[in-house]
Amino acid sequence: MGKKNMVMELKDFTFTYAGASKPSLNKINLPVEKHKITAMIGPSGCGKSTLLRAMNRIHDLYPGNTYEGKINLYTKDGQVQNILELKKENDFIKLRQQVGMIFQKPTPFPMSIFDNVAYGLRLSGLKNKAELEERVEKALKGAAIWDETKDRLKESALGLSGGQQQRLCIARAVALKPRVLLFDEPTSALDPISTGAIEELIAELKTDVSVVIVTHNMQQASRLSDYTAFMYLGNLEEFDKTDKIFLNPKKKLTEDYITGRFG
Amino acid sequence: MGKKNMVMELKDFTFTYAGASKPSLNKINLPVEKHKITAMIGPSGCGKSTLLRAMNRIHDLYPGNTYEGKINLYTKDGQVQNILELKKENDFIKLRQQVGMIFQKPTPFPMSIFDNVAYGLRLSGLKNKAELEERVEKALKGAAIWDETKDRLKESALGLSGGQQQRLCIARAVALKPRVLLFDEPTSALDPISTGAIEELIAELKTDVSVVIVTHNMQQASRLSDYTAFMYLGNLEEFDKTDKIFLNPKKKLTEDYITGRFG
Amino acid sequence: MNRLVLNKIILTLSTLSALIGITFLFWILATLTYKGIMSISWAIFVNDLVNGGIRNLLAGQFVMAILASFIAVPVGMMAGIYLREYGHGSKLASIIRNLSDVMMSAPSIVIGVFVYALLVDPFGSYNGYAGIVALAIMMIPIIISTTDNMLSLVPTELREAGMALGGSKHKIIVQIVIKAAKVGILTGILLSFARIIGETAPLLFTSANNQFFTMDLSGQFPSLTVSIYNLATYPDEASRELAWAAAFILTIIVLCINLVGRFLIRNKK
Amino acid sequence: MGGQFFRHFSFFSATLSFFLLVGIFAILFTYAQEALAEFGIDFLSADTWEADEDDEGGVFGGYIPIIGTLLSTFIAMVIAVPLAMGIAIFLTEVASENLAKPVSIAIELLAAIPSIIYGMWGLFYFAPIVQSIFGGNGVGLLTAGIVLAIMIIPFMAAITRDAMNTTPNILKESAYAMGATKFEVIKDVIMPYSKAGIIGSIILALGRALGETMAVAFLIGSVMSTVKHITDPTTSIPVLLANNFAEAQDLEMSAMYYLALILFVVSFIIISMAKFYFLGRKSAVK
Amino acid sequence: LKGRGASFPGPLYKAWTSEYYAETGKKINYTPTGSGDGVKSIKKRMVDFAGSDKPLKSKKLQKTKLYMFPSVIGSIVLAYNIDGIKDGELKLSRAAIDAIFSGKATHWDDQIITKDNPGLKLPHEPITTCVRADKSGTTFNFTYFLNQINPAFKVSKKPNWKAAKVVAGKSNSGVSANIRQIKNAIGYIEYSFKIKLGLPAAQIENKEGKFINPTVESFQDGATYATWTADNDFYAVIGDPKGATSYPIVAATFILLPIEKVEKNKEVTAFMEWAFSKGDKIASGLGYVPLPDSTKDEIRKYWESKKIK
Ligand SMILES: Nc1ncnc2c1ncn2[C@@H]1O[C@H](COP(=O)(O)OP(=O)(O)OP(=O)(O)O)[C@@H](O)[C@H]1O
Ligand SMILES: Nc1ncnc2c1ncn2[C@@H]1O[C@H](COP(=O)(O)OP(=O)(O)OP(=O)(O)O)[C@@H](O)[C@H]1O
Ligand SMILES: [Mg+2]
Ligand SMILES: [Mg+2]
Repeated sequence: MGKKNMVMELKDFTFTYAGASKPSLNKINLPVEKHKITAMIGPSGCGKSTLLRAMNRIHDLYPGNTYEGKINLYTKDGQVQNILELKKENDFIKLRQQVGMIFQKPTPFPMSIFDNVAYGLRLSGLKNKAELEERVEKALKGAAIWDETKDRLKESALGLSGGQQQRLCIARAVALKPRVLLFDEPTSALDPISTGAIEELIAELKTDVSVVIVTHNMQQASRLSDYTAFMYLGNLEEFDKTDKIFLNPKKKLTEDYITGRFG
Repeated sequence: MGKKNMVMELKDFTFTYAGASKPSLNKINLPVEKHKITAMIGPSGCGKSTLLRAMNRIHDLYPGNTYEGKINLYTKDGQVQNILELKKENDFIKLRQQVGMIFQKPTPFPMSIFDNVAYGLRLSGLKNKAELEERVEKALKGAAIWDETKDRLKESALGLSGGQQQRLCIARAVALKPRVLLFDEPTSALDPISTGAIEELIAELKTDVSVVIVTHNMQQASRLSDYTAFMYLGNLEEFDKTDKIFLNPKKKLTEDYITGRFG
Repeated sequence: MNRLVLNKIILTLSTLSALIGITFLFWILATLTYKGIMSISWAIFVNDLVNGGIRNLLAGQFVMAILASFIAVPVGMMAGIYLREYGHGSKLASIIRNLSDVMMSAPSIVIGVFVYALLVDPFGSYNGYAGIVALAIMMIPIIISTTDNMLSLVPTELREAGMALGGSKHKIIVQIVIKAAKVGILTGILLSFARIIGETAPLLFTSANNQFFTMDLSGQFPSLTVSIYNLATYPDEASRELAWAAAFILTIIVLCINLVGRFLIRNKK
Repeated sequence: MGGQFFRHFSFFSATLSFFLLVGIFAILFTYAQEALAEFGIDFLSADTWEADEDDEGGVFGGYIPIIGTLLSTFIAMVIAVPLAMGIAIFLTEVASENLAKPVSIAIELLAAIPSIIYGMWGLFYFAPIVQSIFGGNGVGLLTAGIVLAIMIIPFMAAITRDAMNTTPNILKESAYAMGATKFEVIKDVIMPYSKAGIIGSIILALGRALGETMAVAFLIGSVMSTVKHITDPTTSIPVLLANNFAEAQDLEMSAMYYLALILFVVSFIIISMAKFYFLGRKSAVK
Repeated sequence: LKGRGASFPGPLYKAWTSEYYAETGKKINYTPTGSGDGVKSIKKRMVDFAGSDKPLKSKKLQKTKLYMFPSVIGSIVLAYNIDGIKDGELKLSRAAIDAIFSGKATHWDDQIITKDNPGLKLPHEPITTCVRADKSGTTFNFTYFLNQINPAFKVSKKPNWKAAKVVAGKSNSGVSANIRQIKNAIGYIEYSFKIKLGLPAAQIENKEGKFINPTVESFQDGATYATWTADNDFYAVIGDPKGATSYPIVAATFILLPIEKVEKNKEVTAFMEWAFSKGDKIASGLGYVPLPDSTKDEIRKYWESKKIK
């Protein structure tokens, strides 16, 4: 794993929620490789979401959390930026345009399908109508939802099914051409068919972006990902190629978890 | 499965929620064998909880549901009673004393630990203090929580940990000497250690009662149960010995689910 | 079985209390409707109080309530936004939230006294502005509280999703959060409007009353509720009938607004 | 930049309710100074309220309206609490959803009716009934108390119901699953679980009853005399203010502000108590 | 124009203002809230004019910079609600009135009342006295009369009543409403309210010991004993007039104007001029007694001398 291939890297990252007595994440070291899918597994409450949300600093919506260590973002021109050092709202906005996020429950905005996708683009300053339309179409196609929505772009996004909504949210994130996409259990609220569609989509996305995905579903992790990180009680217990983790884990804990001994 | 060994049996049981347009359960046929553990698995929303809640008619707290078919309860003296024919409050109370239930989240009542267990006994008419104490102690021992609580019986049950609370709830149910115990995902809100303790407990319980357990955890089902029922979209897709279901399922759907293809 | 009997008795008693509640509602509504319909005529809508009608009173009451909303809605909404979006979780926000809740239950007559001292006494005349301010003071805490509650129903994920797309805080609030909560907030506004349009105590010595039609807020301003209070204690039948008619109309207005609010909220769910 | 302005405006609006509260207290206190200096704490126990002939001075004591306020509220609470509990129980546990919904709406509509309507209805239709049963003049403490009760019952019932509804279904179900009857579930599970909320709602309704003006103004009789019998007419702080505030002058005016201050402080304490100790942070909009 | 104050002339002012509005299109808004409120409002200059049943002494007028003149005369009657006793049938002696309002007589069949009413069947029911909840000139005039009978009564706009059962109502209309509503009640109200509502009222013993029915004639007889001049701003309480045919509780009601508002005052006097010349009929119709012409002229002179006409 040479630095060249990396897009993000966590170094001794420790995170404590406002008012919490002890950190929810302890000295996490985790590389995120370019154009690869990194899965994070672990029992409920182990800190997967916390970690993911640190990576685009969504935590900063709520004041008082403390960060230690580093989270490096490697920019295209090879520069390194520690995103924990960002302070200004403007910088956060730029970071989040590079590192997108998709949540467990689909979160369509209360506006039309078109506007949902165009929203982020407009925020980033794009005003030209023709270009907007083109980018929206491309994003919807990229998220494999163009066919279902092309005739109803002006309708409210709330009328879509759960699976469609989730793909819309992915399209929305993809439209901004981010470099990293973070998924927090993107399929756990969906039916089997939608789940299949989304998994396929994520697999395709990796040609353009790097993906980090949190999942409870071991099979999903093993099917989808290139690397897997196993977390337990705020620690990163094991990180390796997915095959390794699933077929030949180093630690007993990892094995117990994977075989369903707990969790 | 001769009738002799059965404690309950569902026959062409169909259930429709009040106001729902179609049944949530379709013609379910399921035997519950004496002193065995029957597990119910299936994706979210398939009707596992609905089925379980029909078996002690907890559904009747909310009016307007419709039942079809039969749910037979075989009494000790070999009589058969279709519990769907019950009407009077008194009969419901008797049924629920025979068919106990434990829920996903622990539900200690807002009273002392002792009173929690004594509550059901008092309701059933037991007044004698010495006997009450004896029965409570026995139930707590049976639920493997006596050692942790014997010195604090007068304290509020809300002060116990989640796992302890869940065992308290089991003790509470066991104290009534029910013939069947229904568990609806009893460990999904618990940590690995508590989960282990509860699983052990359930395995022990089967010497006295018959158990039906709903679980999302396939490993749990395979570890614990004697029989497994796989449900999908309101139908009982497959029912058999647990080994059969997990090693050699008849249906593709069952196999897909067990191997984590969906759900 | 003893416990079953006790159970039956208690449940019957509770049903009985619900029955009593409903009985009173129907009793009050029935008297109101009966007396109201008996007394209502087209003439009272085209005449002012001076000629035995309520045209000016209705207009006055609405003008005051609407103008009070113009003050209270933006202020209340912005305060609610502060509590939920900016100050959420902070000590200050929780203090303000509690104070505003206390304000919501402050005796309305005391608010009348306060506004009298503030806006009537120094200017030497009862005036419509004072009435508006008194009503606005009653309304603000209600709007704060509904805005706060409705915003709290907007899933955090929606805010986070907006953020994750690179939106700035106030844009997310205006373009997404408020939009998602708009039905609820609108309902809150409607219900608080219904509440203040029926208020009497804060108007008694702020706007007082006027028997003529006027839109001049610097003087005494016509009020339907204050007039009901006066008319109902008049001994002559004509005045009392007018009071019943006015009360009937007021109740219809209030109940209609309430029902519309409920309908809106239901449709949303 | 728009963001900064937006933020500041919202902050300013939020602090407004704080300033209003402080402002009310400060103004009432300032205007009550004269009476405070003249009568001090004895104001609370003195039962004369008499202006000099030229209206410039006089002897004023708040005993009668204070006692009137307390007694009418007390009567209202004695009647309202059991009935409101009954209604709340009916709505949460007894009625089927199809019945509970319309009844709920009816109860909430009852709470929405302006208080002046209660007063008017009470005066013309209810007072004669009270008179024929309990004697007296129709108007008086008892009538005011009963109509006040009718007025706060829906309010109290609605919040109590909300409090009871916070009891997790699963908790109720597990009690039923042990063979408990409805009443036992209510008594042993719902009531203990939502105790704080229920007490809070009672106190909140108490605060409402204390400050209610119009429903009482029609019915209490508005005379400055101590009650010897429950049907006697008397007066309460809000009613005295409503009828006599506008025409009072100088010292009498100041005494009125004194009364308003007392009412404000008492209801402030009561409502805060309900909020902080019992209702937590949840607001009780109804 | 805005006015507030005495409720005693309320019905009349209401009729006058609507008629005046119909004829001239000029709006005058008078709110009958009570004399106390009127005096206070005008002192604070919250209104353009005030009505008061209680005259202010010249010294006080100067201090508060006000003009004052009477507008009409009215009288106070004791109206009652006793089953089977019709209008004018009940005779109340001065001692009986004293006894009722001081609480010495608590039941209608008290000897002090029955002795003047041998023909009536007075019930053994408690007397409810209906009084004013607000400060009022009507009360002032009535307590002035009571004070004449029994000096123990304090003259006040809002006394502490000592009677056994007291019910208060807001303004004359509130008291009338209470009398109507409450069985075995008695209360003091302005004559016009009695007329308008057809309430039964008592004959009252006058200074000369005669029982007098409240009628326009007996009021006018009483009013002739008023002594008012422009010099003392018409300060006069008619009170308990002499004369065998005089009704004993007669009172004038007054208008107060702020000295400095000359233009507004002119509008008020224009209205009053209209009332003096065209409003007598309305007044008598409502049961008021118009001012004698001599008094009206006196008032017009007063306006001219103050340059507010
Ligand atoms: N806002 C918060 N404030 C304080 N502690 C928090 C907060 N959110 C989460 N935690 C704590 O941080 C720890 C990690 O939580 P996190 O949500 O990251 O777990 P997770 O692995 O995503 O679990 P799940 O699989 O249930 O989503 C937990 O112990 C949780 O209680
Ligand atoms: N009260 C209700 N009224 C109407 N429909 C209901 C109700 N409760 C559940 N359902 C529906 O019945 C079906 C079965 O639900 P049930 O809760 O039994 O599923 P489950 O298998 O227990 O799922 P889970 O694993 O998520 O607990 C679902 O489609 C659900 O939407
Ligand atoms: Mg998570
Ligand atoms: Mg379930």
